Amino acid sequence: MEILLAILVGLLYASGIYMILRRSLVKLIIGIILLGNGANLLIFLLGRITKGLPPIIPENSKVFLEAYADPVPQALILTAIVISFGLQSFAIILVKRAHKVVRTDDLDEMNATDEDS
Amino acid sequence: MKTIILRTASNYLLPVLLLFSIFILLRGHYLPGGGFVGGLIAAIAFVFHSFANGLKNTKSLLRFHPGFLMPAGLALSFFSGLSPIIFAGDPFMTGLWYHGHVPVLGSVGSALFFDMGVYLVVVGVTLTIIFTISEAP
Amino acid sequence: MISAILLGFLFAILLVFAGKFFKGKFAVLSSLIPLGLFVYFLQFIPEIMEGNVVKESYNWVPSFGVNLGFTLDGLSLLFCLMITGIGFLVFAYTSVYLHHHKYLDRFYGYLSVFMAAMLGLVLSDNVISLFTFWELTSISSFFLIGFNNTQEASRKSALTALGITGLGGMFLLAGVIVLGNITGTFSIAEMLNMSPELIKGHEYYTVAVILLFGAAFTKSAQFPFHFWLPGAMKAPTPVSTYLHSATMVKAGIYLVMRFTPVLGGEEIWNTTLIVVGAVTMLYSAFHSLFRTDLKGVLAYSTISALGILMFLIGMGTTESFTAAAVFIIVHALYKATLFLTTGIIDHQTGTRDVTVLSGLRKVLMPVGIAAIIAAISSAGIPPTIGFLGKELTYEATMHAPIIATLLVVGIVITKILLLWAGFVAGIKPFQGSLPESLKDTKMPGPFMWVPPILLAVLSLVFGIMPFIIEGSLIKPVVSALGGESGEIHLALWHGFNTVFILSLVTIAVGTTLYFVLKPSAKLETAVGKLEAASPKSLMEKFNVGFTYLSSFWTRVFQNGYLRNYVFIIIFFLIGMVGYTMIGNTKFNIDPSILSNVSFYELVVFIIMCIAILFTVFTSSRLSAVVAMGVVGLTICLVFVFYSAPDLAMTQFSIDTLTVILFVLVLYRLPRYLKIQDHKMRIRDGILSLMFGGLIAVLALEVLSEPVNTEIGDFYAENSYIMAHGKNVVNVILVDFRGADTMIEISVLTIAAIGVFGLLKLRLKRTDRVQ
Amino acid sequence: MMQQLIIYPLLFQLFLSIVLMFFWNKINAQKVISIAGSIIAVILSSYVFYYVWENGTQKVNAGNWDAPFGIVFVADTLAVTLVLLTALSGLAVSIFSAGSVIKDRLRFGYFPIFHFLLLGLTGAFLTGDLFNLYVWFEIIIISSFVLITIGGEKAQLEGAVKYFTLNILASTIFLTAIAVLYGLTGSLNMADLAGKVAAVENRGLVEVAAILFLIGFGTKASIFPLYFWLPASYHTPPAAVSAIFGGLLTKVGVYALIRVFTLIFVGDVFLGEILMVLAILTIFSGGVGALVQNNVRKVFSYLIICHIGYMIAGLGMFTEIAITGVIFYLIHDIMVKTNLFMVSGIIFKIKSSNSMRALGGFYANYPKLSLLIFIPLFSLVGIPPLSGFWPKISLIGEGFATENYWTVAAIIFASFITLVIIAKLWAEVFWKDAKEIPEKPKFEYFSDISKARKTQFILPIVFLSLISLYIGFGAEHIQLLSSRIANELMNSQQYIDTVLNNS
Repeated sequence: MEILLAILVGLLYASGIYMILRRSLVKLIIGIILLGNGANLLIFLLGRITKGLPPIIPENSKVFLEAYADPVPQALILTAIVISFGLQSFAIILVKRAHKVVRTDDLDEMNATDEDS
Repeated sequence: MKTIILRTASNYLLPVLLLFSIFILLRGHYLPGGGFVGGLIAAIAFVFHSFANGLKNTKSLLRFHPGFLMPAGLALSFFSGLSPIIFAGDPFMTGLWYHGHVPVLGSVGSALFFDMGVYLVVVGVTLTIIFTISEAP
Repeated sequence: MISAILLGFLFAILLVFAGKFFKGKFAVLSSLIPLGLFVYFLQFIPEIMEGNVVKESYNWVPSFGVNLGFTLDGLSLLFCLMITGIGFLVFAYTSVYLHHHKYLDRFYGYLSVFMAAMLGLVLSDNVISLFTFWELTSISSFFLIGFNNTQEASRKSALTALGITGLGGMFLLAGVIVLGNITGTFSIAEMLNMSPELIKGHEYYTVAVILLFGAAFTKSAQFPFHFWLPGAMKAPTPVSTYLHSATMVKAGIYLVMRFTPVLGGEEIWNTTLIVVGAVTMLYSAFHSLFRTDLKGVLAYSTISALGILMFLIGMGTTESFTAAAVFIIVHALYKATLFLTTGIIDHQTGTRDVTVLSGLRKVLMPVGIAAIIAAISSAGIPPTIGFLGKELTYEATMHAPIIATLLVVGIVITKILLLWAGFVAGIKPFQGSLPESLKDTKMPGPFMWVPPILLAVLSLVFGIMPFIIEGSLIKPVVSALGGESGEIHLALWHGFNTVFILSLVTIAVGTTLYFVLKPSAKLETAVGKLEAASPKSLMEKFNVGFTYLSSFWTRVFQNGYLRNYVFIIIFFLIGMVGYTMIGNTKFNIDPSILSNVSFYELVVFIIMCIAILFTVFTSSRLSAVVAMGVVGLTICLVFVFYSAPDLAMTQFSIDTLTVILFVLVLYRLPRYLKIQDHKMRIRDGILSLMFGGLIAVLALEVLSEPVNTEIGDFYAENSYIMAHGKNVVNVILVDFRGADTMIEISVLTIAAIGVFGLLKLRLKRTDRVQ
Repeated sequence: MMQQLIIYPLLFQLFLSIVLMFFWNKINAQKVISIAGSIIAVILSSYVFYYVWENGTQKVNAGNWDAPFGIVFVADTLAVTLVLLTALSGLAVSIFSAGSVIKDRLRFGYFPIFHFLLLGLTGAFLTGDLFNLYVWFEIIIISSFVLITIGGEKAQLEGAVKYFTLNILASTIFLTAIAVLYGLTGSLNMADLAGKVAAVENRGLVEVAAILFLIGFGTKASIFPLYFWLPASYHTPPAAVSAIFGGLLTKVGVYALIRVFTLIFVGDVFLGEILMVLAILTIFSGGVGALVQNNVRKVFSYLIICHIGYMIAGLGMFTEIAITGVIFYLIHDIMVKTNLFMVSGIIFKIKSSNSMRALGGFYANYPKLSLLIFIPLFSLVGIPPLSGFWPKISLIGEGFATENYWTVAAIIFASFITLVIIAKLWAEVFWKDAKEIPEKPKFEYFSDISKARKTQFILPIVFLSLISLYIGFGAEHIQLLSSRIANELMNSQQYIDTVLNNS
């Protein structure tokens, strides 16, 4: 399964970048979201995956009795997911405003700030 | 979307989901759940309510701007993180625990208040974003 | 000494606040400062004559080995006296020249900063503090040249001058640092005490010499860096007098002299100086022939004189050092005089065009006397000190270490041309008949005409009585340069010898030339045609070319297309990571560490792949968003399979919210752009796949490394016992790594505020302009 | 109690932000709280600085969990110096914001976000945990997104889209790097990682991780070829925002580079060479970019890039003296760049333009202000003895000593081109005759505002100029500080011991 997950991660990264490289504002956001998912999954994968053993101490016990999945990557991903949520919602609104103010969906037309004034 | 059935359903759904979200929040220390998920569920509950009943109704139900929940939640989390410095001279974020067992919750400590802060912030943030978008032209 | 240096700076600061006082009729009082300093430095003469040096040192930045160390020896003293003496006259002169000028106070401010910096420069023992003062002279010169800053030509000249001298400053900085690296000290005195072989045999010796030359040649306007100096004549005449003939341009000469005992004597040192000096003196002496602006003539003859000085120092003999020392004084006296008289002419008549000016002796007699004496000194006619200077120069050149004959020819030609230049500037305007237009010319106030007379008189006095300067100034300078001061004997009459014959030839040919060749506008335009190949225009072309390159480079990278930026960054990443991985890692994925694939997993995998591809390739926004939601949900399933219930819950709710958000916004967004550019798509596709592939391979590589779960285990063990929780992930979030969460909710808050502002804020007023 | 002192600046900023949010609609109260709070922050940070200077590196285990298990905050001399500089810039910009940012913007949470940004910076400097650093970076970028878009003008939004995308990309790469490093070592604590990374056998993977960090942080530090977001966006928001960005945002990237390359990936020759090449190209790109710009703020933006090159070059050389130079330059640059963007703001306020072609006549009309502005401008050039000069001695000297002649050439080129650019700017803006610019009806000119607000414009510039002068003339102190920091960085064992020692 690791190989499949690695391929998925690669696919997410690739599709994310591919979408960012398109000129459309909406695709840009989708690309960023895909990329973020890829990064989360990568942490998950590299933290080593364990099937069916959630890191929750069983009832009536103070310590783990059997093996458990490494909780650290999970905590990191949780933080990362929530942060990306904040960033993504901001991004969506930013795109909406930018579209409205600049009146274009084409990123190639948003280059006034790089021109000398 | 605004059918009567949905509206009625959401009227019941809201308190149920809210209760559920609080349940998720409180049990987070023992089972999957916690402030984040709890907050998100509560927010989704309000969002559904607003879809069904209109934004205005949901807002009047809330009575205050959801944005207010953000500083409130932050303050709660911040002070529960700060409490060990103030009360025990321990470092920031050190857990302070009430010794003894409280029914339903298990142990009570500063971490719980911290998680409540998280819950409030998440609700505040999500609702602020969604409400603002819904209102925007 | 430090207070002497600081005085100028303090005065400048005072002027910022009390400028009004010194703008009005009390302006001349400012000249008391240089006068006081002049007297102060005069009193050191007896001590220096005895061969002593005066030292002073203050700590400044000891960790860099930088202190404010000052040494007054013969060389410094000569320069100090010039700086303060001519400074005094220039300050006084200015009070009339810029009488009631709106910004006279600023002018005095810059001048005194300059004077202070120049004093600091020649007194510094520490090369870093020397560099400091060196840069300050460049900056104050920038402000002085650009004093008439509303004129574009002034600004341009100021920029050119700063550009060239600033470049030199960089060389000097690098040079002194290299010297510091070689010698392990920044103190010149300590460098002198080291064994010369250690420095001259060092591998960086040549580098240091080249860098120092770069500094000296730019500052002292040597070919091919000379062109900033004629441009600097845009400055008011007192500035030209003070900075651009008497003092600042000699800083380069000073530098070379100062380092002669440390670095001199090697072939590269001597030959370079001789060659550059010789080229400069001839080139610019010729150029002075083709000017009609008096200041232009003077500027080019100044450059020529600076060339002579370089050339003399380069020969490296006691004779040449003596000649150089004398010539510094000669030049300072006559050139300052000529500049001052030119300034008077300009000020009183409103023109400096030598083809227009004539007969001014009738209206400006005292000025004429000064100018004529200066011209005679410049021509090297006895009994002025100029004659002495020329004789010594010829004498030294005849004994030059290399190609002596050729050099003699060169120096004689230069002197002939300089004679012409001196006459044109000093005699021509006063000769002949006074044109009608200049009839009304009046004498300026005494503060203006007395200074040139004083200087001219000194030219005579020193010429007739050279013993005044022999022991007090010349000998100490020569010994500071490492020459044998005992051999020196200055006298006007050296006997009838080759040198004397050369002198006669010079004077005869020069005077003839003066009567034959009149400066004219025709000549000026004639030489203008050659201008295209001059260093100045070459530099300008380079400048244009560089600016072109700059905008090209900037446009290529900063081209405004976000996708290009992303492309470059990812391309760079792939290149760097790919290079490292190909070079270093080996493929050794151990299949036994991998878990099996169950049917469900395979299904999830396939769904996810399809969803991703659908997201990418669909042409409908809505289906893209929905497909993206599906991607999120399948990730959620992965989390469920692999023991992460909390993650699954969070991912699920966030995914839902994101889709809701998207849908809320989406119908206000436009349809997808239909941009079909196949080449671009293929290019981007290849790049993306390479990137994805790289990450996938990297992931597998990492997975085949041994695993360390120390931290997770600690959390698991202590989760309940210490932190009273059983859901370890949650305990990590609220306790073990609670700080992360604290910040994370802040991030959310900020994002919400941002969204709120973006959607609600409409500016009524603006502090930007669209 | 005493030992926890070091995170007080951090907690205090968070406290300030929360308090400011409660005063959402009361702008005047926000101004007062922000300025007063910034003053307190300066005092706190100074005290922390003093404490660490006297007692050496300090740490706090957040949650009282021993390192490497919990998140640890470490205050070594570098961290507290940067915290202090952040507080100083923060104070200046806070005052400047009160005067210069218009009410409409202030009403939408400018001040809380501003303090969140300062919080992020302070946290990033203090944290000893890699993932925690990521989170601090996120708070920095999200607050900078909000600040850069606040007001939502066209140029702002256009710039923000690029700024946003490239910064998110950098964060993702940073996260990827963390994933790789965690996968290799199972640790996130930087001190702990130092040892664990050294023990990893597959050096190739370590190198890859290092390069990922280089690209992630390099984008934030705006080095070549990752800097594009900076010139595209820094001139678009209000000057106060640019000031805090220009002073600190890229520097936090530099800080992160310094930290990981002196602590975790130590002494890698290949990386050193890459850094050196990138530094040269960064210097060149920034220099030539600044040369051809006409907008004052864009000139400063490109100069930021150019001067980042110095620091990267010094880091590439990786000797104690070179690092000393880097730190000295860092200190100088934070103060000067913050100041210069405020200067651009005051120029804009006076003339409603930042175009050099349109500007002019400042020296004639505002002589004293011009002389004041002269200080940061020429400090930037590094005219000795102003502050930018000193670190060059270390950098050029080490360049020769380590035989990196191209780097030396690049540093000299940068100094020269900065001189030319600033002189040109001076000639255009200050010397040239004032031009008539049509009055903008919706614009509030400097001449129209009250004296108190004028003070709010000028006071911070004076304040930072004085600090710059101090850095220049009191170079000995800064040099002592920098060399102590460099020494600590080069002998990271002491840092590691402090963090991992849980007595």
